[in-house]
Amino acid sequence: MSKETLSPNEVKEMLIAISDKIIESEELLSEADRRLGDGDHGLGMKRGFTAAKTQLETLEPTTVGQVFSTTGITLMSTMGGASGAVMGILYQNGGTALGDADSLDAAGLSTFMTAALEGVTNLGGAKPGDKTMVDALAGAQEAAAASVGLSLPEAMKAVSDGATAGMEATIAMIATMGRAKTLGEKSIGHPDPGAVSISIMFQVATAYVG
Amino acid sequence: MSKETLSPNEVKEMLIAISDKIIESEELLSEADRRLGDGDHGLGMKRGFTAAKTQLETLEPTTVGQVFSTTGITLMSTMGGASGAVMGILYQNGGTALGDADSLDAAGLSTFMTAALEGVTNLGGAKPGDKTMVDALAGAQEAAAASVGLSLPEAMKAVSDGATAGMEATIAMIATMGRAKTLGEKSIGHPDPGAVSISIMFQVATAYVG
Amino acid sequence: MKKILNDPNAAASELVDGLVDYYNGSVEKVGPGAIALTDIVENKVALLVGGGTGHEPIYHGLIGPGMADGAACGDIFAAPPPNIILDATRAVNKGNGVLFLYGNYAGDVMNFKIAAQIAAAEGIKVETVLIWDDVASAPPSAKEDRRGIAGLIPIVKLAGAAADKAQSLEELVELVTLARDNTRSVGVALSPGSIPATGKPTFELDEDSIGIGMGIHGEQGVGIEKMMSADDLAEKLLNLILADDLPLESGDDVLVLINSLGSTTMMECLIVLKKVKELLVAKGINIYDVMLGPLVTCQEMAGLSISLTKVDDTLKPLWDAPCSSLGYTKL
Amino acid sequence: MKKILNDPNAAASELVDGLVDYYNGSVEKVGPGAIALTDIVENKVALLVGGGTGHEPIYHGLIGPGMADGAACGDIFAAPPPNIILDATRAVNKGNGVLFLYGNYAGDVMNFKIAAQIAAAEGIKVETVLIWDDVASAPPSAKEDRRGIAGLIPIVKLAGAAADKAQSLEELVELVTLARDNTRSVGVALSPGSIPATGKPTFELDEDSIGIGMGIHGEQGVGIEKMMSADDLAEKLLNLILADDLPLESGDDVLVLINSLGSTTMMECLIVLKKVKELLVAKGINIYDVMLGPLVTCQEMAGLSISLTKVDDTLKPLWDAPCSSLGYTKL
Ligand SMILES: Nc1ncnc2c1ncn2[C@@H]1O[C@H](COP(=O)(O)OP(=O)(O)O)[C@@H](O)[C@H]1O
Ligand SMILES: Nc1ncnc2c1ncn2[C@@H]1O[C@H](COP(=O)(O)OP(=O)(O)O)[C@@H](O)[C@H]1O
Ligand SMILES: [Mg+2]
Ligand SMILES: [Mg+2]
Ligand SMILES: [Mg+2]
Ligand SMILES: [Mg+2]
Repeated sequence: MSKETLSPNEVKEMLIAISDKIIESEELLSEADRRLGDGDHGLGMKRGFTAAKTQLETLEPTTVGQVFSTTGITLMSTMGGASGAVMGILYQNGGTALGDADSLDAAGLSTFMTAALEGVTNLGGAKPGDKTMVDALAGAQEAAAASVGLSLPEAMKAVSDGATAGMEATIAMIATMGRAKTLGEKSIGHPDPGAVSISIMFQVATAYVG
Repeated sequence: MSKETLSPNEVKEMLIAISDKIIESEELLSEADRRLGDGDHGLGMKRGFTAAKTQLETLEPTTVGQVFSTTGITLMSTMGGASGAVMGILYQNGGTALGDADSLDAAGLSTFMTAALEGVTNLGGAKPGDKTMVDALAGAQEAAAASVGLSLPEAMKAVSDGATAGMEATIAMIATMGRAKTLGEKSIGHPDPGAVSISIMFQVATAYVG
Repeated sequence: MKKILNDPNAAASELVDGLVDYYNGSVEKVGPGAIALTDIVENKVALLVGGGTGHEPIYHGLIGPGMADGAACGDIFAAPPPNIILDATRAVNKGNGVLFLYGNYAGDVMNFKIAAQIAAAEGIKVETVLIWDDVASAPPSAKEDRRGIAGLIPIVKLAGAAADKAQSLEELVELVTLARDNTRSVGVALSPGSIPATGKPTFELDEDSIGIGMGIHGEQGVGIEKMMSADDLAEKLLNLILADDLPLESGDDVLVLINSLGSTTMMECLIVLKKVKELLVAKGINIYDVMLGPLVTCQEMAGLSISLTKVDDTLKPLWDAPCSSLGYTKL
Repeated sequence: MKKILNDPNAAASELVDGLVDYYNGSVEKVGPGAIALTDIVENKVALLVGGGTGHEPIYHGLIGPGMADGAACGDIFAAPPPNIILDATRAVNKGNGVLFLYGNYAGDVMNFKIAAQIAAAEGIKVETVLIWDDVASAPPSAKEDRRGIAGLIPIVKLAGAAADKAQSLEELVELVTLARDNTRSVGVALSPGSIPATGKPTFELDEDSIGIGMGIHGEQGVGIEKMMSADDLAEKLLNLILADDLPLESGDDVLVLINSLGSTTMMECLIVLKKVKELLVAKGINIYDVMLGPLVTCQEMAGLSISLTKVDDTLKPLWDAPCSSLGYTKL
């Protein structure tokens, strides 16, 4: 049953679904990081989203922003590593930008994405093309901005496609940020593990609102 | 052509032949030590007999004792490990006991063996039955004592058989000396590496005088 | 691969507890992954180090008199999160500010940056010096893209001595920057370590290949080559350092560090040191002191690195000062 | 197996040269495998250690102020021959005699015995204390059949301090015997090291088996068991020590050493230390100090050992004395 807007409790449900999928994807994400980094991306994500899920389960949210921010703070303080800081800022900044809204629609999704991308860019300095999760985030953000007039399911689908396209574009890129940067040309041919995570998240969200 | 007595130069030739055979047997001896000890017996023996051969090649001996003692001193100072001390004492003590004799016969062989065994026993405290090269030496010494009236080729053959029988007897023994002693019952089934070395030496000597 | 562990996912937290036990009273836990000296004097300019665990004895084994005042420990191979860094920062701050000294990795930079912002908001003065000694990871023109490897050992030792004498955080930054700018390293990988939680090797390498410039997490190196002799390898690595932009001339004094990545033996490090000394002596460069052994490790990874720190009249007295820690002690 | 070597048969001699380079002036070569401190004071009762190479940093890395005065180094895993021991003995003898302190292995005992006889004939007073700390290698009733393993680290440290204060060789023998008699160890092997000259592993062990009581050269242990958790292993090993004949009761003080045999990581050692401390604390036994790391190694062998030294009012001041060497330094 498709959802036009999400209540705080539905956002919570959606994030728990995302957590489950990320936890399940540990091996796939670590394997992706073994190709380009130090092989622990899935471990960090699993650690963070296991903690986030626990937090979320007892949360009785009154705003949608609160659900995202709680997730961000938990990821930030339990993950560590590059993705801990990035994921943490992403959800925290996105959540904060939603103010005290008590539901999420396509416009809110765009607000979230713009703030999330800005936070990540300010923190890590990565631009699209650097072969990081910023490529997936930028793809998502562009799609969100273009989908403000659509229904939430349509918008989420567009954002998910944008994230996945951004992720897929990283395959052909040379890494210039993070651990993969010393690989130079050898980094070509594999997707950035953080971008894979972003793409997975929006796929789950799309299915949820779907 | 069989030899009734050995001149100092023939003893030298015989010890060079022994050196060559020991150097060649490195792997076999190390492998035997891998079963019961730390796997380096062949390395030590090769190191010692390579040095001994070099020493012997330029030696112009006037007594047979001198050839044995030179060998002993060289083994002692280049090998290290348990077998370095034992082999060193064996050749030194045996050589010294021959005094200024200028030839080696069956009686001399018995004198050599008795002094060699005594030196080794005094140094390391091992008795026959402890699963060390003393078993091979004791077998050799008994045969030598019983062969004083025989020709040198006959005596050497008897000594070699005694050494080999002593070595073979170590297969069934439980080690109580050296590195193998902590193996306890697990040491059964393999010959003592040092005893294998002794057996090889007398086989070469038998072939030389034979 | 057999490893002596309980729950592999709890390895980082258990090892930090064991580390505090090893310090046996001189260091205490001030948060889940945060540890600090128990007796930091009031008004001391504090030195905080940190990074992922699994590389012991760094960073958290480098706390003690004349060394760091505290450390923030992340999970295995993962930068510590900001809250751990903050716990450690608050504990070591004695009113005169805190220097963050750590390796230049994206994860560490971002997490320490967030922590620094919060600390500043709390009124704690914080400055940062990044360690980027690995000449293989970027050209001299892009130092800020280089990662930190074993050179952090002499840098932290010099920084510890500097923190004892510095009157201000600014003075400490200046001295530590000098130590950092005078240090160059390069490493070689022979075989991978493993990630405790997955048991998987950190990278793959043929039986007869070595990776020149491979990072301490198994990040691939600048070049895969055929295995070579210790002497050839020592010369190849040393030349990569000497070709860099740090001028090293006859009459100069250097600290030499031969660091094992884990399972490479002290025997191998000593054989490499012998050749490095021959080559330096031939150039008239004087060895002021030597460090050697598994100081910056990546589990049971095999390989080593060479680091040189050029010491001048400012750095020599800092090096000569006694210090004590689990990872490095000097009488 | 890749190793950083030149001629494998020259490894021992090259590593001794590298070791002297590492000492950087404080130690000199006084013969092919013999090294000694350059500045031993006249009339000092001297402490000489020695054994095979390949176990670095022991024994030859334990020379320095408050530690040993010299060392005799054999080939890889082979006791030094008498001439090397004699060269070192002559160099360290300052008129008041020399204590030979080494591990109880047939090869070492015989070579040192021959050297002692010749030294005595030269008029040098020599005494011997054998290290036999491995409780797994023989029952308490047959201590002279036990071999020396990692317990030599606290024993050599205590002996070094004792040699500085001893007025006579007899007094030194007495103090070192006390340190030796108060020390117990037991180890576990996970996987073998290799012999540099042959490249062959020192023993074989299944992927899921461990050897309790395995020696530092790969001599097989008292029992092959299935791999177990760090906590279970720590408890099993500690119980083997506590069941021995050294009384350890509530209120006693002990030094704890968790020794890595080579490639076992500091992480694993720390996790074991955590459990050992818990168990000792539960018994009211106090940890006076901790040593941890690859101190007595067997190339890249995996495994570790636990050693306890009970320290009383005689041994504590010896432990507290500062010392400096490549393998162990205390401020
Ligand atoms: N500066 C950056 N900005 C945004 N994302 C980054 C940055 N650096 C690294 N990342 C992301 O972090 C991911 C790696 O995460 P992870 O493996 O958990 O951390 P680490 O590199 O510390 O081991 C990369 O795939 C990339 O997407
Ligand atoms: N006490 C002893 N008396 C006589 N021979 C001994 C004694 N201890 C050991 N050996 C001999 O030494 C041999 C081992 O030699 P080697 O491997 O070279 O020395 P290490 O044991 O020092 O590695 C054993 O096989 C045994 O024959
Ligand atoms: Mg990673
Ligand atoms: Mg042997
Ligand atoms: Mg990581
Ligand atoms: Mg040996």
